[in-house]
Amino acid sequence: MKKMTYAEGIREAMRKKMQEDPSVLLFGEDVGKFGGCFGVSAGLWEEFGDDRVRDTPISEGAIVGAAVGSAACGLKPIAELMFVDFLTVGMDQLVNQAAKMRYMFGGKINLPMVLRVPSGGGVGAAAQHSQSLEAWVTHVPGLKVVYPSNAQDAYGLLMTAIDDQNPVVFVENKMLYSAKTDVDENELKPIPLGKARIAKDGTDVSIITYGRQVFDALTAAEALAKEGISAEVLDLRSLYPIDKEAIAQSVGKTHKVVLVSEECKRGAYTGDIAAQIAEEYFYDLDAPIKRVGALNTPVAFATDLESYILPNARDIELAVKSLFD
Amino acid sequence: MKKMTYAEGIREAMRKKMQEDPSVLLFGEDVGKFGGCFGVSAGLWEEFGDDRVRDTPISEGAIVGAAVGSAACGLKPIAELMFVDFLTVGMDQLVNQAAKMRYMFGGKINLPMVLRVPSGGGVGAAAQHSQSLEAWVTHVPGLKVVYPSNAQDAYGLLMTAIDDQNPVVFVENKMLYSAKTDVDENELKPIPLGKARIAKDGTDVSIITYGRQVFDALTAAEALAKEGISAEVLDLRSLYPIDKEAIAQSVGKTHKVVLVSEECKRGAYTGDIAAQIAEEYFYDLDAPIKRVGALNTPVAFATDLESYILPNARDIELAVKSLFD
Amino acid sequence: MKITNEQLKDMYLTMLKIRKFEKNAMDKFAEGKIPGFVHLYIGEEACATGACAALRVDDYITSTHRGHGHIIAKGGDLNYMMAELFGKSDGYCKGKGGSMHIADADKGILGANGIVGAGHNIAIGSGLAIKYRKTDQVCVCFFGDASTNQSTFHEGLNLASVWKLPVVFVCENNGYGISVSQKRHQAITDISVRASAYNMPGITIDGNDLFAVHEAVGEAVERARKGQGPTLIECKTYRWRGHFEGDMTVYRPDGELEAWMKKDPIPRVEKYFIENNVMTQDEINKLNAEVDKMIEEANKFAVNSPAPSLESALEDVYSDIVEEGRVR
Amino acid sequence: MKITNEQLKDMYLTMLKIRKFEKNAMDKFAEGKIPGFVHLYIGEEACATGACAALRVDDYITSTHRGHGHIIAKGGDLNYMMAELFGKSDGYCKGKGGSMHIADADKGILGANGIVGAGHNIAIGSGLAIKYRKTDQVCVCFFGDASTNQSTFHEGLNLASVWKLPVVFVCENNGYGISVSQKRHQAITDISVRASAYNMPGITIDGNDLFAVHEAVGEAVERARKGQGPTLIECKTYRWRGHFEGDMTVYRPDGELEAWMKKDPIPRVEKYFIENNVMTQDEINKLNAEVDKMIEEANKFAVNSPAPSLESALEDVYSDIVEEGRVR
Ligand SMILES: Cc1ncc(C[n+]2csc(CCOP(=O)(O)OP(=O)(O)O)c2C)c(N)n1
Ligand SMILES: Cc1ncc(C[n+]2csc(CCOP(=O)(O)OP(=O)(O)O)c2C)c(N)n1
Ligand SMILES: [Mg+2]
Ligand SMILES: [Mg+2]
Repeated sequence: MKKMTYAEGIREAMRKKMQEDPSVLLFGEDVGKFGGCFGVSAGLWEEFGDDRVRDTPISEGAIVGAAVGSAACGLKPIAELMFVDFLTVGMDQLVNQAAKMRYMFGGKINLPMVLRVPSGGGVGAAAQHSQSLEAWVTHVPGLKVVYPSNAQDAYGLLMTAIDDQNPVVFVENKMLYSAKTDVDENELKPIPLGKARIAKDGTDVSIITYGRQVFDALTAAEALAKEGISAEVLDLRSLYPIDKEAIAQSVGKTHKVVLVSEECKRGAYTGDIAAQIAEEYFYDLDAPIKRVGALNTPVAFATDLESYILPNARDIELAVKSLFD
Repeated sequence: MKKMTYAEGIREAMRKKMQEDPSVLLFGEDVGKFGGCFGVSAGLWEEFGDDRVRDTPISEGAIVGAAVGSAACGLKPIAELMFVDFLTVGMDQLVNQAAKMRYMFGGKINLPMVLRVPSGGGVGAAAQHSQSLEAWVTHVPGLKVVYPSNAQDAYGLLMTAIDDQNPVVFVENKMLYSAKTDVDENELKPIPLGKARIAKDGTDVSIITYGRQVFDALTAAEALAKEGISAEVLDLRSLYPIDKEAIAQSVGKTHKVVLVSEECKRGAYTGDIAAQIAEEYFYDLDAPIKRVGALNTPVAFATDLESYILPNARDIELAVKSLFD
Repeated sequence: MKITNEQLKDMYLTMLKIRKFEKNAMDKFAEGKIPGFVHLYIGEEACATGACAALRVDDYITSTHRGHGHIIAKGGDLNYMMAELFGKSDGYCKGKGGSMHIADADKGILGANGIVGAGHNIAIGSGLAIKYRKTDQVCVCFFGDASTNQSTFHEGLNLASVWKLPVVFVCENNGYGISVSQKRHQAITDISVRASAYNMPGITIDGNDLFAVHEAVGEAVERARKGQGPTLIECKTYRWRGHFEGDMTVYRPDGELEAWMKKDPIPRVEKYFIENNVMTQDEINKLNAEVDKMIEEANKFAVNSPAPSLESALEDVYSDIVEEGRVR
Repeated sequence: MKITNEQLKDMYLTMLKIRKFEKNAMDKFAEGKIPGFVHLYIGEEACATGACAALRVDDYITSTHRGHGHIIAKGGDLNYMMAELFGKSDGYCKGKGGSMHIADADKGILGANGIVGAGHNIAIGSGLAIKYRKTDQVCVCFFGDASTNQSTFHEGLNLASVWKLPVVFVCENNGYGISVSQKRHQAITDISVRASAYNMPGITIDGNDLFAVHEAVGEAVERARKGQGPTLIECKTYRWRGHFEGDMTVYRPDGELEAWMKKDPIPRVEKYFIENNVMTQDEINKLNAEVDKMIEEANKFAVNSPAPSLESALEDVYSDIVEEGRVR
């Protein structure tokens, strides 16, 4: 089977859509000749030129605003923020404009825009360049939120997101960019939003997660298997719409849940999922709903502190085991 | 007993602190002679003058930034955003600066600033002026978040917030501004952050809430009492730090929980509280954890639509009853 | 810019529609029939009218919280507008938007906006789309004086300029952001000086002079259509009413309003009509009566339109998802 | 501005400290001893040095992602700085901040900052505090050319101007925001023209000329101390290294770096010293050796400092709350 990096998955989806559809363009800081801060758009400027792959000034409000305005006028923009942390600067355009326009206008406008936001820690970039902020955007009605964990999904979900008539926040994990994963070339095609993927079948506990933590969950699942615990790993892929059915099925089967994300735990989106399970599938549960996340601190700079703060496979393993004590 | 409006509670706390402490000042859009968009600061400009009650340009980034910078240099600023919805414009200053500075700087700075943010719907102001965004800020390590429901608490909590050495987001509910509630004048004094208040004792179910929904919860509790259900109403007052002990005690007593807030339900802070309960006090529960919030839509303009979208006492009542079926 | 008499009459008609629409909104608000915030445009009619008269149907505009005038001038339907103010199902936004969120994509109206300064960045997106498609459309971005201190003004004008986007920035300087006078919100007098920060042309004109607005915007539109980039035009004007209905305007110096009322843009055009034999007083009166009727119609339309169904609250969040309701 | 020879020597010393600190950081980054992003200031030393030499200990500065130079010039301790780059417990931030977040409140250093443009708004807060307390301190806000398109530049300069705050805005125009050259990020050449948008004085100077920087900033500081408000000073300069260590600078035209290296601010001062008999070449060499030793010391200090304890990650989020850890 072919291997592809996560970054390639994203890049190839952009390339494919730009080849197919002249209304698709990409803009953001240093996405042109520089290829993007993480090299994700490398080569696209060479292929599509200045008009379709545009370097912007450092004006996140204008970047997101330009996506909103150009989508409202019929383009299908892909806007990149260099780090999700800079969402704070373009937040109004995303939350008060993009997310609400269709509703405020009585359904009479389409906003087919994608906002790509590299997220997460692990690169020693400290508090202002390491956040996971998906909880903010999933809380905003009108936004769709996608968070792929591997190249195949990154490709397929981005294909779909670009064509979606609603604003989609496409969260990318910067530690995954260089992660190579298997890709089924026959299946390199759009993946519908709102469909989770069972990354590993299991019967004793459901580890529900997404993004980088899918790999940690799989590592934990392997360790747990050795101790006779069969963990199912559910990769949500799309945070909103969320695959409630897949969650219900898994919980109905295992009766135990561990939710994992890289967000700081307080106020994480995993809390919302846990709350939904505690509200709707309470009687399926036979143990507390565990959550694993980052500590409730900013992400520190020093390597040891950073990895202490962020969640890892061992944390997941311990959380699962605590349910079997 | 004396009655006081919520707005008066806030105003009098500001007045008191400004009288006592020359390092306290207030700034924001139209907070001066105009008295603030909701009249909260009426009379303060007359008493304290231009230097201490300052109208700003419409630059939310600068408003929050000026609070950060002046707090870092020894003042105790109170900054007002006209609507919490405009937090989107000053989000970087709050999240990447105020919240993280102490941590990034290794603990070597104090940021005694308060950001006052009028929140919530109910005034026909539509999607961009009716949001409840406390979930965003509770998710940010480094911020404290307070949300009073009545004049006494508004006064006492704001007194404490102004002296706190950390940035405090002080959420105010605009429908409550004119609500008159009893005030014990001997108790008009600072209230520590992180202490919930039992608004009504009960034994059968814990309604955990804050802000305007405290009143809805009390209304619901009354209706429920008639049907023989004794509901306890817990007013959190402070969202972070949160009074885990009070929650644990109430849940340990009633074994049933309904969480209520005005936020749209998906991603609401109530989800985080529900998740905590499902993780830490699972074995105390004998029923699903119910949550009542706004619908997952922007807030619509038309009065009927708006009140359909926002939660009310009847919703709480029905949610409680569903636990006793 | 040559203006024909027909064009002039059209513009006059537009100003009347705005003035009378606003008066009606004022009354209906006072009667409690319009919920929420209403920001009236009375006194500023020449700005929107002169500017939009320089535009084609396929051109775009972005508007503000004080948007009725812009929307009417760009061809917005009075009935749908009034129904929206009333929160009715036949309103432009099916009652979901209200006064601050009226839009009409078919007419290039990219929306009124409740966020001060939001239009600047949306307009550059619109300009980008135009430039990308290589049409000769333009986008006019309307905004107030106080919004020029908002972050988006700076980002938007910078990007428009460096990308040479076909956007015309029309600042309606009415001297105040709510209660804060211009000299308390910025240290400049003519906002057009800010154009130099982006190396774009900037000009200050009398915003109550329909001819001046039309000419300045017309020229800027021509430049934009030719690919010569954006322009900043400052129109000095004044709002007669409070910031929103209910504002007691304690911040206004005595006599200021009265002085500006003397510069009412509408009689100025009427005077021109009569002096230049474009219209007689009788014709003017007749036109006024016609507009009164239109407004009466719009009012009726609004009153008779049914309230939106509750379930409609769950629609239009997404193109393809209807949200779940709740049991009440 | 009169400068004594002693002052000049001090400034020269500062430039040497910066240059050699950065070279060491460069090497240690290459050796994998420094994690994260490192943005070096080599080539721009005259800006921070000339500016900070016009300041008192009780004055404030705000800095950027490229902050080492500013911090050293404002009196930052080399040992604590280097230890912070290495992520050690004796670092300025106990290893929690790293290169982009060094601060020293006692010396008025309100922090390097990872958010482009964040300093502008923090600086106005600092200026507000000064004005409010009626002292004659000032705050110097350092920032890059590309940051002048960020929202905060506009909001900050507007507010500083309308409130007449004692803030000096020092733009280090090194011609690029990462890979994007100035002419592709804004349509102006001299950023100082933007001062007129706020009715504040603006000036463009050679940022590699220590004397020019010191004089311009000194004058602006004097104005600020007297309550005459803010100034915008643009220093044209160049960064020799890539945007961050690891950047291959594919975006640079051939010869550009070489041309700028000829304008190295350090030999310019050395030449002046020798020509004016301020220092001999021997003295210069000796001073260089001394600074080499300081850096060696700092390096040792950093290497020998213990790594922060894991529990320390839980402290300093709040003044009064220690967060809960987790069982591993
Ligand atoms: C981001 C933001 N901040 C503040 C407000 C509140 N607000 C609404 S209109 C207004 C004044 C706008 O003044 P100006 O731009 O001059 O327009 P005018 O009302 O005078 O037409 C303010 C402060 C808002 N809606 N959005
Ligand atoms: C809000 C924000 N946007 C983008 C970035 C990424 N970034 C870091 S430095 C930089 C370039 C800054 O250029 P300039 O202001 O000229 O400073 P220089 O690096 O040239 O010193 C960018 C885009 C950031 N850190 N913050
Ligand atoms: Mg105005
Ligand atoms: Mg630069």
